Amino acid sequence: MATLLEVEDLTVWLATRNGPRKAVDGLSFRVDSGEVFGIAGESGSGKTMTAMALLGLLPHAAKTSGRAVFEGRDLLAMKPRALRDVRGRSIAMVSQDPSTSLHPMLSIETQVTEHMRHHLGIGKSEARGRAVELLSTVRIPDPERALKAHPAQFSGGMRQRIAIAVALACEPRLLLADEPTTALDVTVQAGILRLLDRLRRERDLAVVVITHDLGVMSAVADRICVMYGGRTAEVGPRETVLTRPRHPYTRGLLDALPHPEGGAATLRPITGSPPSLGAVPDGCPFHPRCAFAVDSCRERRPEPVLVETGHLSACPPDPLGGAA
Amino acid sequence: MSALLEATGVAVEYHRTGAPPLRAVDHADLTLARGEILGLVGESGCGKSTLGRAIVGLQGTTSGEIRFDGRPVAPLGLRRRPAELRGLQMVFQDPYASLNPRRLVGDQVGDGYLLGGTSKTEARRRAGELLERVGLPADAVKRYPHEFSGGQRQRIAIARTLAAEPSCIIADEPISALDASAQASVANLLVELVRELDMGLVFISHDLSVVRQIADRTAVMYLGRVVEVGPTRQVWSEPAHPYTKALISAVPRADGAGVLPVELPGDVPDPSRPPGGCRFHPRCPVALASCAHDDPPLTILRDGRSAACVLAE
Amino acid sequence: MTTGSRTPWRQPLALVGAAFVVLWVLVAVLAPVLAPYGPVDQIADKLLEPSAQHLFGTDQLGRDVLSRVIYGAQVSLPLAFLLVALSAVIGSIVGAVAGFFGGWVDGTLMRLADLVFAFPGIILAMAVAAALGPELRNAVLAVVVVSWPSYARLVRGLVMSARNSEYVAAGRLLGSSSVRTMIVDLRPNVAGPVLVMAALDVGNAVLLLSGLSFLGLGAQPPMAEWGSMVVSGMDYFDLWWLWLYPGLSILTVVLAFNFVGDTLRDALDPRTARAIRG
Amino acid sequence: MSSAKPKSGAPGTGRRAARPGGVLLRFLARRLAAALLLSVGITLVAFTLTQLVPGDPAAANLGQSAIGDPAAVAAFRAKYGLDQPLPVQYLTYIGNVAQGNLGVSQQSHRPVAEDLAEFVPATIELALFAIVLSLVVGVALGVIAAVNRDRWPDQVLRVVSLGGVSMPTFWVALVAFYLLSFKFDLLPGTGRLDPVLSPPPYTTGFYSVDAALAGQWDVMWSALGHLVLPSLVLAVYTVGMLMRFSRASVLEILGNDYVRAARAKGLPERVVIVRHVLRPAMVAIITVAGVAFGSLLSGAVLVEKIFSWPGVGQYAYRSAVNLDLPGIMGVSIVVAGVYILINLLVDLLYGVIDPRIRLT
Repeated sequence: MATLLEVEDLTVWLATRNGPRKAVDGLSFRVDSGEVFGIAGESGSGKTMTAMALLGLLPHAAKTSGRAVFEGRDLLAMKPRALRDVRGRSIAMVSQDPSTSLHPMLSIETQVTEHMRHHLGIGKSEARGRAVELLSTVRIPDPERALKAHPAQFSGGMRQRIAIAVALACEPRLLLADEPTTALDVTVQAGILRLLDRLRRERDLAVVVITHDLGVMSAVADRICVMYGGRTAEVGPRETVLTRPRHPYTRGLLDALPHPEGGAATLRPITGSPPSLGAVPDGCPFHPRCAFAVDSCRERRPEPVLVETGHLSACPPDPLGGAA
Repeated sequence: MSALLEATGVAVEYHRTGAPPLRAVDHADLTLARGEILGLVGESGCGKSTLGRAIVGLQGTTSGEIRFDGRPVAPLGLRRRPAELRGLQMVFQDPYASLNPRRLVGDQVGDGYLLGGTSKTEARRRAGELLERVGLPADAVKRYPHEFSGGQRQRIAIARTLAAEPSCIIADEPISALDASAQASVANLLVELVRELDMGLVFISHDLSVVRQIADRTAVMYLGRVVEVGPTRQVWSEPAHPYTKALISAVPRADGAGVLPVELPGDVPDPSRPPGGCRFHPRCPVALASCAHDDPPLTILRDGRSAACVLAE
Repeated sequence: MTTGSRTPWRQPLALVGAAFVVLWVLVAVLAPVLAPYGPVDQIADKLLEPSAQHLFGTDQLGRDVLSRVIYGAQVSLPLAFLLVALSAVIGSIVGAVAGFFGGWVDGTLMRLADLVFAFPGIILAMAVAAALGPELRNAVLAVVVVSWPSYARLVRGLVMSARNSEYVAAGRLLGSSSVRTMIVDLRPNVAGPVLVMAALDVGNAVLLLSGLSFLGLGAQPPMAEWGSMVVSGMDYFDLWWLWLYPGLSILTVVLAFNFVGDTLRDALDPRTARAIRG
Repeated sequence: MSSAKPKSGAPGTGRRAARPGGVLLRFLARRLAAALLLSVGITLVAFTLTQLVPGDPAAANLGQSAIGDPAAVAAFRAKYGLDQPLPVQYLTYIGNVAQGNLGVSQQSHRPVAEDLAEFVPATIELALFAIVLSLVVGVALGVIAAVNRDRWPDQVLRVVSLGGVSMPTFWVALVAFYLLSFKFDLLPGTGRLDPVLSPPPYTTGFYSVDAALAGQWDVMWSALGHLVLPSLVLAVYTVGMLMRFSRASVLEILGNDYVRAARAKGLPERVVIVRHVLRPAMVAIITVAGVAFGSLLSGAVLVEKIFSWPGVGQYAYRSAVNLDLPGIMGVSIVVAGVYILINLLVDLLYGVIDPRIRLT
C-alpha cells in the first residue's frame, strides 16, 4: 500500500492568554491509502487539533511547525488558497455531532452539492445526479426527496450518514473523522462504523478516525496511535496495541474500561487527570500519573522507539516489555 | 426484602401545542432495594431520564404511582419538598450545569445540612468533611465550581446529595460527560457509597458496559417501556428480549479483534406515534406476525427476571 | 482556547468611559464652584459670541451658556440615575415574578410589556407626559413607563432558564423552598446582567429625557436642562453656540456610559449579552 | 473533543413533518391572534391615557368665552359622546376604529383618518428610507467588524457604533442641517418638496412614489432630495444599533460547527460568510430591525420638528399640546398598528429564512 499522508514532527501552538502553548508536540505518523488509522486519546490530548492542523482550520493566531506531506505536497507549507483546493476535495472531514455540523437552514441538496460544483466545476443537474447516488451509497431512503429536505427532518444516525455523503462528494482520498459516532446511540453507531468500513473497502479511501472510545478503535482501525499531552504515547497495529500495549498509559486506559466479561466489582481508574493546555509536565507527560515512573521519566522527554515490527512506544523504561 | 423504591405503571406525557402528546414513559415498573444498584439502560429518547426525573418528583406523571420507603412521591410544585423525601436524591449528567457557577462549593454542599436545620458554621464544617469523603481537598469549600475538573465537579455534586443523608440516589448519566479515567473513578465512588451507606442506586446510562460492571440488576427501556429486567449477569449472558440482545451485540469491544459490531437496522420511531402491537416489532429480527398487533406486557420469568416479549420463556 | 482576557477594566474604551463618567459626576457635584455664573442669572448682553469672558457665549436672555451647561449636569445626571434605578427595580420585580410563576401570571405581565413595546418609546412617553402635564417630574414618570419592560424581559429570561437549570432542581430536591431558591440560587445570576443593562440604560435615559424636554414636555424654562437649551437655541439657529454645547454635553455623557456598559457587556457570557442587546 | 454523549436529544427529532405548510399557517395564525389581542390592548391604553388628561377638552376647544355657556358645552359633549359612561365611550370608540373611523379632530375639524392619511405616509416614507439605509450600512459594517474581531477595524467600528447610539437625534439634526444645508448648501433642508413645486396626486402618500407614478420627474427628484438629510440623521442611531447587533450575531454564528464544516469543504470565505453565516445571523438581525424601525418612528418625532417635516410626529405633538383626544388616539393606534405590521413582517421573514420554522 502506498503512503498517502506522512506527518513528521507536527507541532501546534495555540494562543492562550499566557502566550502560545503547545497543543500538539512533535507528532509523527503515516497513513496508507485504503487504511483506517486511529488516533486515540482523552480530551486535551491534541487529537482534534491534529486534524484541524492538517486541514488548515486551526483557530486564529495558532502556529504550526513540522511537515505533513499529502500526495507529495506539504499541507503545512501550502498557501491558504491552495490548501482550500485540497480541503473538501482530496481531504474531507466528518465531525462529531451531525446536528451541529450540518447547516440547519440549508437544504441537503445545497450542502451535498455546493463544494462539488465549486471544486469540480460541474453543473447543477450533474451535481444533483451525483448527490442522489451518494445518498443511496450511504443508505438514505428516497434520496430524491431527501435532497429537498433539511437536516432537522432526519434522525441523528441519518444526519451522520448525510454528513458522510457530504464528505464523500468530491471523491476524496482521505477522510478525517473526528469522533464520528460519539453523539450517536450504540445501535446507530454500529451502522456508521459498518458504513465507514464498507466505504474504505469500496473506494480505497484512507480514513483517520479520531476517538476516545477504544471499542470503536478496535472495531474499525487497522493501526492505532495513542496520544497523551499532545505527544505520541504508542503507535502500532490494532491488535498489538490493544492486547499487548507497551505504554503504561495505554494499559491504564484499557484497564479503566469495564471488563469485557463483567464481574469485577470496581473499575480501575488512572489516578489524576490529563494535563490541560499549557500545563503539560516536563519529561514524559504521563509521569505524574504513572505507576512505573522512574527518575529519568521526569527529566527526559521520551521519543517513540520501535519495540517490535511496526510498533513504537515512547516509554524507555518499558515496564510492560516483559509481558509481551 | 421490602422495596426501598417502587414505581408502578408510571406514565409521563409531554403536552405540546399543535402536536399530539408525547408519551415519554409508558407504564414503566421498577423496584429497588436498599444496598442495590439498578442499572437503567436504553438509547436516547427511550424515556430513561424522564423516568428518573419522575421518580424523584422533578417531573409530573400522567398515571402510575411512585413510592419511596412506603410513602408516595408527589411531583415538586412551588411548595417545599416534604422532609421525608429528602432521602431520595438525584445526581445529574452534566456537572457544569448542575452546580451554580456563582456560589461557593461549600455553600452548595452545605445546603443539604442547612436545610436540614443545621447552623451555618456547622453546615460549612460538615460540607468540608463530605468533600474530603468524596476525595477532594477540604479547602474546596471556599472555591467556585469552575476551579475544578469535570470529574471533581461530579464528586462535588455527589457530596451535595450526601448532605441530605440519602437512602436512595437516582444518578442520571453521571459519568457520560467525563473523561475515561474520571468515568471509572466516579463510578467507583458511587459503588463505594452504596455499599458503605447501604443506599439504593438507580444508575441511568447509555453505556452498557459500565452498567454491566457495577449494577446488581439491569433494566432495559425501549420507547418509554421497560422491556426487560433481571440480574445483570443473566441479562447479559442470555438476554430474553430481542432488543436487549441487539443492544448488547452493538457494543464494540476493545479487544483488538477488529470485529464490527452488529447493526440494528431502522430508527427509533417517533414516541408520539408509537407503532401498534409490540413497540419493537418493526425493527425486531425475530418478530412474528402477531407482534404487529399484540402488545406483550412485562411478564415475570424465572430467576427474578422479567421481559416483555412473546418469545421469552 | 483563545478566549483571551476580557477583564473590563483593562480595556481602553472602558477607561475613557469611566473617566468621563467621573468627570461629569464631579461637574454636577461641583457646579456651584465650577460655574462662573448662576444658571439663570442674566449677567451680560444677549447673544454674545463665545469669548474669553464667556467661553460658550451668552443666550437670548444674556445668561452664560457655559454656566448653564455645567448646571445642566445637576439636572440630567441625578434624574437619569433615579430613572434607571426605578425602571430596573420595577422591571426586575415584574420579570422575576413572571419568570418564576409562569403560566397566566407570566402571560399577563409579558403581554403588558409587549403593549409598551408596541409604542415607539417617545410617542408613548409623549402621550404620558402630555396626559399628566408638561412637567419634568411627569417626563421622568413617562420614561419609567417605557423603560421597565426591557428589564422585565431580561430578568424573566434569566429566571426562566435558571429555574429550569439542574442546580435549581438539585436545591429543590434538598428541600429548598421556592422563595429561598429565588434568593439564593437565582439572585447571583440575575444581578450582573441587570447591572450591565442599567449601565447601558443610563445613556438611553439621558437621551429620552432630553428628547422630551426638547419637545417641551420635560424641563420647563428657565431651568438649565440640556434638551430644552437646544430647543430654545433653535430659534436663533445661526448662533450655533446656543445649541452646540448642550448637545455635546448630552453626547459625551451618553457615550461615556455606553463605553462602560458595552465593555461590561462583553465580559458577560454571550447568550446573556444578546438578551441585553435585544 | 469532549467525549460527552449528549443527553437524549429531543425525542421525535428526525421524523419528516407531515404537512409543512400547515405548520407555517398555524404559526402565522398564532402570531396574527397575538397581534389582534395587542391591538385591542393598544386602543385600551390610548383610551385610558386620554382619560387621564386633566384638562377639559370642551374648554380647550370652545375657548374661554364658551365655557360660560352650559348649553354650548353640553352640545359639544353630546357631539363627541363625552356625556356617555366610560365603557360605552370605549366600546363606541372601538366600533368606530374597526370601521376606520377615528373621529373628528378637535383641532383641524377634519376626520382624523383623513388627517392621518396625509401625515402618516410622510413619516413612513422617511422611516423606510432610513431603515433601508441603516440595514445596508449597519449589517455590512457589523460583518466587517465580526470577521476582523479584536483587530483594528473592529475597534474603530466599535467606537463608531457606540457613537451612533449615543448621539441625541435632535441635536444631530441641528448640526447636520447647520453644516450641510445652512452653511454649505449641499442638501435641501426643510419640508418634503421645494416650495415652488406642488405635491403629486395622492396614491400612496409617498411623494417620491406618487410623483414617479404620475411621471412628474422633477417632483420625484425634489422629494428624494428632501428625504436625504432627515433620513441620514435618523439612520445615525439605527446604524449604530444594527452594526453592534450584527457583529454579535455574526460572531455567535461563526462559532458554530457548521461554519467549520463549510470551511472544511474548501469553499471560498466569501461563500462561507454569505451563505453559511449571514443567513442564520439574519434571523437575529431582522428582529432588531423591527425594533430599529420603532426607534426610527421615535426619532422621526424629534427630527420632523427641525426639518419641518409634516409627519405624524408633528401631528401627535400638536394634538398632545392641544388636548385633541381623537387626534392623540388616532396617532397612537396608527403608529402601534404600523409597529404590529412590522412585527408580523418580521415573523414572516423568519419563516422565509429559517426552514425549521416552516417544517418542524
